[in-house]
Amino acid sequence: MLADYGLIALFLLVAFFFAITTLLLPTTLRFLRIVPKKPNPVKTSTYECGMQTIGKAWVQFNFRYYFYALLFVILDVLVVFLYPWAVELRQLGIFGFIGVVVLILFVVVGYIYAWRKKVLEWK
Amino acid sequence: MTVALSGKEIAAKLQQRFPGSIVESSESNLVVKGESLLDIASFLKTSPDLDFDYLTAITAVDYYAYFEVVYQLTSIKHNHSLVVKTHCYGRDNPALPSVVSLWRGADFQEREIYDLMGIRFDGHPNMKRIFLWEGFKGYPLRKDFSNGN
Amino acid sequence: MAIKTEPFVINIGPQHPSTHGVFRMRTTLDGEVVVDMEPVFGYLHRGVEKLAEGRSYKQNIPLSDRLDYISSMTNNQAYVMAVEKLAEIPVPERAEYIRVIMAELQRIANHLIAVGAFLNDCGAFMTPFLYMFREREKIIDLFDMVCGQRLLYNYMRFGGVSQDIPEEFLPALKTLVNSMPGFIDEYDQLLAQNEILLARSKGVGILSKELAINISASGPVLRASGVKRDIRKVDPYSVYDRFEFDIPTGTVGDAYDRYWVRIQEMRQSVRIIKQAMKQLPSGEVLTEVPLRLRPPVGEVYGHIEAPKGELGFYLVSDNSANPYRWHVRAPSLFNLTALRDMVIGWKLADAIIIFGSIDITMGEVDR
Amino acid sequence: MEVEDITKRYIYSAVELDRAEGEMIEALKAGSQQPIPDPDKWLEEKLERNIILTTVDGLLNWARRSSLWTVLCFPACCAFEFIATAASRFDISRFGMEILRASPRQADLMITAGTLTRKMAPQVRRIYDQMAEPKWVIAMGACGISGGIFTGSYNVVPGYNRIIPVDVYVPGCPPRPEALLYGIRMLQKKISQRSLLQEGR
Repeated sequence: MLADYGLIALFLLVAFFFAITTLLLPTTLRFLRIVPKKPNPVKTSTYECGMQTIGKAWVQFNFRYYFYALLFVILDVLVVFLYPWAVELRQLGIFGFIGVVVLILFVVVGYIYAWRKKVLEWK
Repeated sequence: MTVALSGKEIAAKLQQRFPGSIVESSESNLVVKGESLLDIASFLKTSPDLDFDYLTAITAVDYYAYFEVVYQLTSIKHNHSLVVKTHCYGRDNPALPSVVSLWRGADFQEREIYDLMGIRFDGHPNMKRIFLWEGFKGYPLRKDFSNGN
Repeated sequence: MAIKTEPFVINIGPQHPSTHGVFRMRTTLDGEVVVDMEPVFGYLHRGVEKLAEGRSYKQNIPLSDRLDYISSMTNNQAYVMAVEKLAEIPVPERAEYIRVIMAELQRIANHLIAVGAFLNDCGAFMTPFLYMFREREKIIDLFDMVCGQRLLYNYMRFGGVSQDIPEEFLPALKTLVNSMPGFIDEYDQLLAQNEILLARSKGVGILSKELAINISASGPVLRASGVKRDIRKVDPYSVYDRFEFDIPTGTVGDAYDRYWVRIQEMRQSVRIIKQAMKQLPSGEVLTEVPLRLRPPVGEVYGHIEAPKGELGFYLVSDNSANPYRWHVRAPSLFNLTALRDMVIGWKLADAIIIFGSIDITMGEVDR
Repeated sequence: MEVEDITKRYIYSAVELDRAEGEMIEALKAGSQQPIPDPDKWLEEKLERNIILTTVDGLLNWARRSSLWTVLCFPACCAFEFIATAASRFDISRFGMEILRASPRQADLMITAGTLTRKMAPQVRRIYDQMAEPKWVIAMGACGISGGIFTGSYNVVPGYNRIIPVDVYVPGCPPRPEALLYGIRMLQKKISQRSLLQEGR
């Protein structure tokens, strides 16, 4: 039984080291002077089809972009809970099924409310 | 076959409506005074039997003594065409009335003539250089333009 | 209550994958919707008209090639016919027919790139473009066989064409002409009823009939708005009055109509080439013209139906070896006049499609 | 119909922007009278390299030369000869150059396909500066080398090497796809002689 947790630990270890190496690789290569590093002010400025940017981009956007992101996060979190449930469908039986239906019900009520408020139309 | 209307015929028609505005008229084209260009053009565009609703091209030619601006007009319905010219004197600040209000196709053409030849068009909504950059000295297509390259 | 939003300015600038060259749009966006757009030209302004005044008439033929560098055969034809009209140079029959065949082949090649680039902007990244480039390579092989160059042909001279077509040209042309309708049907099946293309281009960027005439648009852009005007029919030049072909015109004038008109025009061009091949007379292809041609004093405006629209040359000659004035009536510059009206109110992605459906070449816009 | 004055409409002042760009163009025009020397002098330096470095050099050079991604710098006619080279017949992806990157950030080769005009020069210089090191430039076509058929014009920069250092010149107007592929092969030969020791990196 305990061995199973060992596998998870191994998996975590591999994930952690993979993340660290990918993050540190550019800096080490630059330190070893394999990859050239020549910063200059024009290089670090934003690229906009070869022109200098006009005005500022930190402007007040329409709310609907933010709302879509919000809606996505809610539904995505829901999906995260469905995965473990879907894997163990047999063992959980009818009790697990009812639990998931209730979970989905909460989210769908909010979704229908947003739908009826016509917030999803892309004005 | 696009019939090229003779300048004389149109000049006769225009003479009594716009007295004194026709400078000369020959078989192939019609030269009008700069001041009366706009109302002659609107007459040519609106009168039903002429109905020049399609401005094919505007060109400016530098003849040292004067600038000649050539308007090629076409009528899609009657399928006939006419060449109307104006002479524009003065080399430092030549100006002509703009025909953008009649044909929007003249918008970029007039800006190009201003950019390369230096003729200003009064009444043009966006009279600035189209190809060259602000601060370019001189007008390249003039005959006396020294090549600054 | 409407939430206050601020517009911001973005450069769809000179170096952009979908501006078909170096054209720049200073667009003011409110979120994703285009609020305003200012076109900026001049990034490829090479001063061709000034250079042409310093060179002899024959030296200007290569200059005319580089105006609309996707369809340089029709540039040659327009310039050469204008000078022939000015200097009254007769052109033998066989040369006229060869010019018609070359011009129609060039029209197919140009529409292939126009439709391919338009679909590239619609999001079908590179697939239709590479399909259509396969056909364009076949047409380029034919041009290569005739005049040795792949892109800028410099093939036509005053009074005819520079050299006669080799023997293996006609069989190769026959195979291309027989297989071309099959390829065009292949594109049509793939694209005409494709929901994505319909959804993205039906009703997008509508150019009304009156506005199209008012901005003196020409070519597929004008015909897509419902105006039946094609210089080959309205003012037949060369031997175009001996062929019968029809002019496809759209109804609404949206991006889909412009796409549809170009596909139909390719079919008509194949029809014309077939008729021209049948009626091709024999005989020499070039009348002798002095190298330093000095046309009589006077001016001329010769225009043809180039693939992008009415391409005209306004020449003024003062009986010297160099033209006094050499002006090009570029169809692409006129077709762009209403771009601002067609683009406002649409999203940024639709603005790219509207611009792509107009099909311009910057060499001809900026000269 | 009434024509409203366009200049008062934009949220930015178009006239100021044009004037600012104009000054940039004039400054670069003044500054670019002499051609920039080609970055080739390191080719002559004889570098003593030990065993470890040669293998690292060999690996790096092989990796860099067989996946050159080009940035779109497509002003004019040579662009369509370059697209023909990139299309399926003269397949450029045999050399690992499959992808044409629109942004200079992900590109390490700039093939300048077209005539360089004064108005476009600051933009090309800016795109070149924004490319990541190590970067190379192929000047494609007669216009890229010396202004080509348009040399005498008031608005044409006679050659890209006035603005950016050029590694390989491919003559032709437009050069045939085979000529461009030969130019790319020569650039790959040049890359394969690079070494970590040289000071230019």
